[in-house]
Amino acid sequence: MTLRLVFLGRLEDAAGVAEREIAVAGSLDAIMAALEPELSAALSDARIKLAVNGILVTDLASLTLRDGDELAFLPPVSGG
Amino acid sequence: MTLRLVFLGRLEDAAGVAEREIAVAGSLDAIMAALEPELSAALSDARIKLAVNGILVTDLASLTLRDGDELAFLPPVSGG
Amino acid sequence: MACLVRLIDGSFDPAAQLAAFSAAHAQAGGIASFIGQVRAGANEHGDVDALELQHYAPLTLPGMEALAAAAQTRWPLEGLLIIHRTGQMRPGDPIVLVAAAARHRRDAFAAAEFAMDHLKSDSWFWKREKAGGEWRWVEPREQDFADIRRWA
Amino acid sequence: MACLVRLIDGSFDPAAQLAAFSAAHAQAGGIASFIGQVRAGANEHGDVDALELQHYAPLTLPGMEALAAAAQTRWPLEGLLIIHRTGQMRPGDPIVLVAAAARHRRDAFAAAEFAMDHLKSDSWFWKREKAGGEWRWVEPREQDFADIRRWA
Repeated sequence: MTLRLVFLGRLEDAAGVAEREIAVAGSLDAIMAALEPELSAALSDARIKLAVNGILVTDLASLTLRDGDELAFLPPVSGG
Repeated sequence: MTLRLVFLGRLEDAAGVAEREIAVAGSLDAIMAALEPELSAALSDARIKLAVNGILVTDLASLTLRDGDELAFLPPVSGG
Repeated sequence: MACLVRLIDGSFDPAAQLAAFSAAHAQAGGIASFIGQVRAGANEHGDVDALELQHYAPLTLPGMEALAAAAQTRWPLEGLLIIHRTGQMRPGDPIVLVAAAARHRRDAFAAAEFAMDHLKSDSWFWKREKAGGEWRWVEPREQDFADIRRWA
Repeated sequence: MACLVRLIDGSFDPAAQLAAFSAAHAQAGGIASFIGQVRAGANEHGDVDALELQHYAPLTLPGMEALAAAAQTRWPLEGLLIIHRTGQMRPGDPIVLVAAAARHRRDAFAAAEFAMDHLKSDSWFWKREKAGGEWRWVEPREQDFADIRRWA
């Protein structure tokens, strides 16, 4: 299936793009394995949150991904 | 000697005027004795402060008045 | 630090004043402000038609200037603006504008609130309201004294 | 209660917005507000030439609306206004305006400060600055976390 990955803040620099599509089996581990190791490492930082289709994921263990889902990787915010 | 009395806030209503001149001997007691009893009573409220020539009086006992002085009677404030 | 304290008898435009103040303090990260206006509505005697603020010239402006100086001493501010009206006002008219510019947000908020608390209960103003056709002096509120005690 | 939350990509005029908000809340005694602007000056890499705020549409505005709702629940407000910019800005440009109208001054100040603290460290914005010709992401400040813990 195809997923859309969105990289916010400094993760955009790590990814080199703001968004990209990736064709993988539907698990976060599969996504991480398919990405460049430096990017996977950046995305694995414990402070980074994940939203799927605009909903913040609170329980990664029970995450189920579907074709066409948008995954946003959200580093610590720095607003206002 | 002649003193100028200024009545602020609700004391203006008690005095009937915002300001008046009074010719008396130079003590606060002499002023109070020369005023109408209702006004004297209103001015004697412990919460009322006194300024002489624009300077707040902190020690009434050592107050010395001179001809032409302006005495302002200042009830509790209610600003902003 | 630029510090502007004004006591004015005519109307003023708080938004325009605040715009000028913001532009003058571009080096500040933020500006906290408070606009007090004559409340549209009723008191216990009926609809408030007018409000009057009396001051005593020899004390009121010097007192406001001392207040601004105290706020400057207490917080690192880039600028402080205090504008207070006197005279007769109608519902909706602005009474007071306080604005504090600072590099750090909390300093700006604290200074603005400090200035407002002192203008309310420790500055030389006397207020009366006209409601139901009659003028009545407004007594200080206990809440105002409680507010100012926070800064002791 | 009227509550207005806007996320905008273009420039805005905080003073004009505040004037309209004040006029719409004549029944409130006061309006506390905060204007955040791009600080003119230098960071450790040199003069800041530009600032960019990134957001994530599916989360940012809904998060701001939830924040406004939380402030309304917490204080008796007559009105609340939150305007936040995104995109590229220059020194002196306004970033954020928060205004809270309330009958009681302290409620207005508390709500405005609460909203600002949450916009700073608990809202979906990412900031980068261009200084010395190079863009760098700004990390959250420890002070911002300390600020928000006050409301827990």
